[in-house]
Amino acid sequence: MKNAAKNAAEPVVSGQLRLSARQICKSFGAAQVLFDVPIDLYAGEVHALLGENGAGKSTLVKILSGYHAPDSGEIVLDGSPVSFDSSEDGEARGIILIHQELNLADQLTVEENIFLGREMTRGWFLDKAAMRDEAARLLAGLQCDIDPCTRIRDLPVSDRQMVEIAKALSKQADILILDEPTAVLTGREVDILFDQIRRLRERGVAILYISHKLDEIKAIADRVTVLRDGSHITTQAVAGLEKDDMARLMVGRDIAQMFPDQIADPSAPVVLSVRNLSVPGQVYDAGFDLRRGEVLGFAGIVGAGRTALMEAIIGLRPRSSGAILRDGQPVVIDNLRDAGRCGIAYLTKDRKGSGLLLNMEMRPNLTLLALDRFGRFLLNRKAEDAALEKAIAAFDIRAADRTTKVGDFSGGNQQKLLLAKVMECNPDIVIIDEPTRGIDIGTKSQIYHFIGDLTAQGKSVILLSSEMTEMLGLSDRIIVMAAGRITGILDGEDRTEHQIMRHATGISDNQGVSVHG
Amino acid sequence: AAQAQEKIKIGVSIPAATHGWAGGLNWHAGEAEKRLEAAYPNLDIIIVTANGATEQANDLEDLVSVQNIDALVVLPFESDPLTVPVQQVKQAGKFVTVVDRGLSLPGIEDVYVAGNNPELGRVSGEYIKGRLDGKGKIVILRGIPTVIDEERVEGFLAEIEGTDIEVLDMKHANWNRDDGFEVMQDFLSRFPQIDAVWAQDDDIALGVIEAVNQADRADEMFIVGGAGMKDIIKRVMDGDALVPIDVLYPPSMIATAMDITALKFVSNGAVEGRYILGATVVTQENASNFYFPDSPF
Amino acid sequence: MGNSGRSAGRTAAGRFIDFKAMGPFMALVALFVLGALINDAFLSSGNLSNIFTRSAFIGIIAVGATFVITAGGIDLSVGSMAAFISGAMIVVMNTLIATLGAGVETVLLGIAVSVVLGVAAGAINGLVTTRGKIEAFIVTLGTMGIYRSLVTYMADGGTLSLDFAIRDTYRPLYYGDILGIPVPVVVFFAVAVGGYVLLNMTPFGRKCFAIGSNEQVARYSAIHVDRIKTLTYVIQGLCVSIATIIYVPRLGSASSSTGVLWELEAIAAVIIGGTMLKGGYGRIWGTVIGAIMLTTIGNILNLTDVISNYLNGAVQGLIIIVAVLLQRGDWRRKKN
Amino acid sequence: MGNSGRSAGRTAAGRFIDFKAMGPFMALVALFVLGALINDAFLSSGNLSNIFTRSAFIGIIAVGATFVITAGGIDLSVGSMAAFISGAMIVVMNTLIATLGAGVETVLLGIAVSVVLGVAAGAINGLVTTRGKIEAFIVTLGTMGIYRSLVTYMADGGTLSLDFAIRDTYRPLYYGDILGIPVPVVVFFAVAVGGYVLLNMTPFGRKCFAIGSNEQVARYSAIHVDRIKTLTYVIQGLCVSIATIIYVPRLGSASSSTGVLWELEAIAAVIIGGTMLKGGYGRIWGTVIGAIMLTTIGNILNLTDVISNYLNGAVQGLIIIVAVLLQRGDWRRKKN
Ligand SMILES: Nc1ncnc2c1ncn2[C@@H]1O[C@H](COP(=O)(O)OP(=O)(O)OP(=O)(O)O)[C@@H](O)[C@H]1O
Ligand SMILES: Nc1ncnc2c1ncn2[C@@H]1O[C@H](COP(=O)(O)OP(=O)(O)OP(=O)(O)O)[C@@H](O)[C@H]1O
Ligand SMILES: [Mg+2]
Ligand SMILES: [Mg+2]
Repeated sequence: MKNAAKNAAEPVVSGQLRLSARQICKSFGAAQVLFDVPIDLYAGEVHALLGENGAGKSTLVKILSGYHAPDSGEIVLDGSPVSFDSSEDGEARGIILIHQELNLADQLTVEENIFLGREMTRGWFLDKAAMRDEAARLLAGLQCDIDPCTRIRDLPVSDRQMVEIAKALSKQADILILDEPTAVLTGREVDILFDQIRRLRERGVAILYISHKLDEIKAIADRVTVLRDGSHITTQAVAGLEKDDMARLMVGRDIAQMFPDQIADPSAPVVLSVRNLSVPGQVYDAGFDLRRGEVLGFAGIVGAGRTALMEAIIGLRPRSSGAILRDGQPVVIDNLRDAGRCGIAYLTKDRKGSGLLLNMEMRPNLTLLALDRFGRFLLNRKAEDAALEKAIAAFDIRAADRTTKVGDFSGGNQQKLLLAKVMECNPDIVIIDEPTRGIDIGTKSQIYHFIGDLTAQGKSVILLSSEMTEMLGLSDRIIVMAAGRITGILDGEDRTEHQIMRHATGISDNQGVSVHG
Repeated sequence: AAQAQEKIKIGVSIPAATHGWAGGLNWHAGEAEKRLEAAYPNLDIIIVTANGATEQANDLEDLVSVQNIDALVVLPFESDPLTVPVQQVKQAGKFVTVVDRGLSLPGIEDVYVAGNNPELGRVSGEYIKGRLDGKGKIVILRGIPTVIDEERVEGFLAEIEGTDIEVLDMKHANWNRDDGFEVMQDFLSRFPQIDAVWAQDDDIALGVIEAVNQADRADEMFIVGGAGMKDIIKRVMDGDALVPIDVLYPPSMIATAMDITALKFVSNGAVEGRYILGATVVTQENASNFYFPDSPF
Repeated sequence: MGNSGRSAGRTAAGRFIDFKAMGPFMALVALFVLGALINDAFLSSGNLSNIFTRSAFIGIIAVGATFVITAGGIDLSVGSMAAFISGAMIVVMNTLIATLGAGVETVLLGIAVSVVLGVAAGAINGLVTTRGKIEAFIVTLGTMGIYRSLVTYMADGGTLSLDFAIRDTYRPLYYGDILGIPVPVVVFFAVAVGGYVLLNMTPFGRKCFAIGSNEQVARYSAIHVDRIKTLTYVIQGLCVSIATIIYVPRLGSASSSTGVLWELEAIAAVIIGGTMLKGGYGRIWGTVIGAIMLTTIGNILNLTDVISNYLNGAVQGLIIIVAVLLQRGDWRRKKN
Repeated sequence: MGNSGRSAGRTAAGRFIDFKAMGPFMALVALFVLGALINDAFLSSGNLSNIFTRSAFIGIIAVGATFVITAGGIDLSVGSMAAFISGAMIVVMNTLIATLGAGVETVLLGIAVSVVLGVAAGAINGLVTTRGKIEAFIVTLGTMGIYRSLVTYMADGGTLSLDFAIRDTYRPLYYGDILGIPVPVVVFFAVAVGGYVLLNMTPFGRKCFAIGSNEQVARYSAIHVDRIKTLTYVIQGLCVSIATIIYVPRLGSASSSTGVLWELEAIAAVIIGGTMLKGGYGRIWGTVIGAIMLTTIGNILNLTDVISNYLNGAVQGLIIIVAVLLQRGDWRRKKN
């Protein structure tokens, strides 16, 4: 530890000091978010920024790139103090930030978004062909197979994130800041991103990288800065740190056990059966059983149709065929209310687009799904407040102020609120799509144990996740999907990363056959 | 189709029924259409209505180009903007009858059937001057700010000039009952003494009556409207002290114009010329001559 | 934590005084001061009673519009709808006098017809918008033309007049008072309170906010978006019907010029009151104040003759902009 | 992947034919068929020329409105602005005749005044909206009253009339033709092409889309949101000015009733054309077709007198709703 602390001032690589911040303070209203935070960025280093949800990471990088002005403190770029009036100033000086929350205009196309505000022109006119080609080239560099003319709203979240990355890369950054870029990416895409990051590092770009995935930090970062409750805790070389050390620095205590260790009873009664369910173009002939008290994982690569299947089950997407049985009885679920009546709740993976009302405060968000429970005719404010109180405690939601708009919450706290919202209707069966997206490691473990508690109470959970450890650590059984079909059900010893990948990709050869057949 | 060609087509272009008087106009036009078409089987009358000068110019074009009319009866929404469009109809060789609002260039129309707006103002002023013995306090509720309104008000003011009649204030009530009611309410709050109200139009007058009744000041003043709406005529006929007279500005003038135009094609008498309708004062004595309970106006 | 203590304090205060609502309120006070300066008669009880009574029509309609707009819609048909419902009420009551006489029953039946028509007209607007997936602007622009034509047709281009026999029975609904307060004001207040409760204290209101703020999130929160949206138009229709019920006894007539431009006034009242045109945030009290402000501006212009009549519209426009500017300025100061 | 192949194919075709624009176009074709069935004369070249010439006013204004609405704004003042600019042009030209004579110079100066006023009026709308942070609805409702009052004031409540001496010089701008095509149609086409190029082929247009779609994203993408938004209002003002320039020679006058409700027609044309009222998606060709559709409906109503004139508004409303319904139905089929 002492050794590592000594490294703090020194870069691991021998680049120049590019950007350095001193004593940064920032408050929103009366709540102070950052207290005298320093940070140094050297050319050619990947510098990780770690901290719990709400620690102030996003706020800090927004200050560094000119989106926010610090209340006090100083930013020095290449030896001279700077103060940016806006993000444009920052970008003009080569500081590019990829925001934690996607910043794309939904109704515009990929190409339009990538070049937004700095369109290529020929004379007075847009050079659409050149932009399209350049966009295609950038996306190809990320091995991302999307048409530049697709509208953003038609893309899955992971592709949207790749578009954000392509957009940032096209800006020729000297200093690139990535705020949780991998939260919505899958393993393959993370590898591609890391290749790009390494290439940039070799070119001497300074990279500041925020993530809650400690593996990634081990894999890519040279140094790490840890924030806790808005204060700088330490800056160290990554080489000397284990994952457990980082976790401890972040949360200030040891994390005992990541996953709950329960095993579901394989002979428990089936509570939900799905038979021959199809969604045109997205899911073909899917069927499975969910048992009482079990966590049933759904794995697959992006676009495998897991979300489509789940949304079809709960009536959010039209299905062309399929039957649903609840406790053995056929039920009709045409919308979410029907699903709610059957005790099924769904947590969306798109928290910004379909999860939370960003312009409202916590209370209405929390109770929206279970609104009927708070009064048929008049809403019971007291009950709502009590529920909020409970949810804040149970899910450890940290917001400066209850009147803060949810859109101003830190990403992780939004996710926790979303989870609390779904649990508010007290379902017997919970379908959770990417539950820990953007959640810090301490809270993650809380959520895992929370899922464990649910199953211990005899509730059942369907888990959709692209995080392999999570999938393996929580699921009793794992169903693998590829190209809209169920390609494998893994049980007991078969639940391995290798098996999952084999079913998720190996079958893709059959995809052509099935499409033609 | 060949038979249709032999029919004489008369196009009638009038403002849409967006206020009381225009409503009466539409009703009389419709009645005249039925009557004339029944009387003369070779007449085909086509009525089109417009919500503004531009729309009316469009209508005139359509009457010529798609309906291929032989004659036009037009009550211009406004005089100036429709002068050139009507002139074009004339230049296309059609017989043109202009009603109520004269065009800005002389010599376009073959027949002019005119109401007389300055005269309406003058007659009203004359009556009020007489009733008040040349002195007193009055308020005026004006129409929509247009030439018609200007002409009426000018006629009125010219008539009372030199007397001791004080016009406390004039406000636009837009030939609308609700506006008449509200403007009058405010006049009543403002002025402790009002001897007479010139409402200029019967729609406005109806609103004024209610406001005056509400304020319980009916015995303090009288109201002079205009046009000849049946509700007001009825009150005059019944001897309502609040509404002693009405000044006629009959929307039926459109029927007169249509009759004259039809005559051009069905008789061999000459019909060209100017037909000026007076601004008749309706009193309790003669009111029954002007009361048409079946008219919507 | 001191933090949470402070925020609890703020929300506790917020329960008694809605700080955001202060903006429009201050603007209204400014207008009243202006009025008082211009003419002594402004503050006379008669004039104040006139102002509040008049604002009842637009105000009641605007309460309905607050629901529609909060849920992200718009209704341009309210003025025509008011004219149509007035006309239908008058025809029905005139007809009923022959069989039922000129008593309370006839008036009550007329009122019932009004309510049924209002709800039906609102439901049509709502259903065509949601089922047909057409922009509300287009649908209600269409029905605006339709309702207005219908009343013109019923009136044969002229005016439909309520039979004088029944006017005395019906009259108190506009001209009467309850404990000295004019009936329309009482009704307006009741509608506003009802609207406030419905919008702010019931699940339905919460759902309106949610839909206006993000339809997708609402859908993912088990809200029947189409049903709720349709209901907002039905509420709008009901409010128009209530406004009509107190409007008809005032002048006892309806024509094609009844209610012209009321839609603009109602929407303006809503927006002046601080509701967002894009939806997701609505304030009934703001709307009430907005409606009173609009009426007051008209009243002040009638109480003075320093300004050329031709410029009334300009003064009105200026005052609206300045009033909204003032109230926005006020907000910003509060934030810092 | 089969998936991306499919989408690539779709957009490749989309490059040649804008499928989405087909909806309004089909509705227009349906209207033309209806017109032809009702009256043979409908398809006469004279009538068609009338239709296109007339749609030029609203069409040109609506092209401007497409920019404003695409960028998430709204402008209710265009009708009044047109009246005001017409009035000012007439006053200026009448005055200039005394010094410059009734020649082309006077007309050109009048046109210059029109352009300056249009740009200025647009800039005022834009700046008050963006700087004052007031809802565009309120600002333009205010300026609507202001411009209309100003023209009433200039005309002293009556009509401003263009001196007959200059009418003949100015006349060809409305009544003339270029290669057999009426001048207004040529101007309309030029404005539409210009609008199309600006909206779809320049960085400015793209920024309008971005702002309408998500203002925050636009701001984060170094777009000067306020400046672009203001510019959309300036473009709107310029379009109003162009429309006025060809309007004045037609009727040669301006009064307080000039351009009443043009704002509704312009917005309706834009929305019928498929632009979204909430912003973020605009289509100039759709707007052009929307404007022609509205004019055609009016023309069709003049082709027959089987329907009571009182019901014109109802038929108009119904046709608008059905036309939009048809075009939406078309979309949905395409999707599946
Ligand atoms: N615009 C804002 N207004 C008010 N509070 C804000 C605003 N932006 C951030 N905050 C608050 O600042 C604190 C720090 O937020 P920040 O987004 O920096 O956290 P973070 O470290 O990025 O967390 P996460 O890992 O969850 O993304 C949070 O409590 C958040 O609610
Ligand atoms: N709103 C939409 N419109 C059109 N296509 C969609 C939409 N949502 C998803 N799709 C497509 O449907 C298919 C299945 O998507 P889905 O989101 O269900 O995949 P997934 O396996 O759940 O992905 P992930 O691993 O990201 O959760 C994909 O091809 C996707 O592009
Ligand atoms: Mg963050
Ligand atoms: Mg999914």
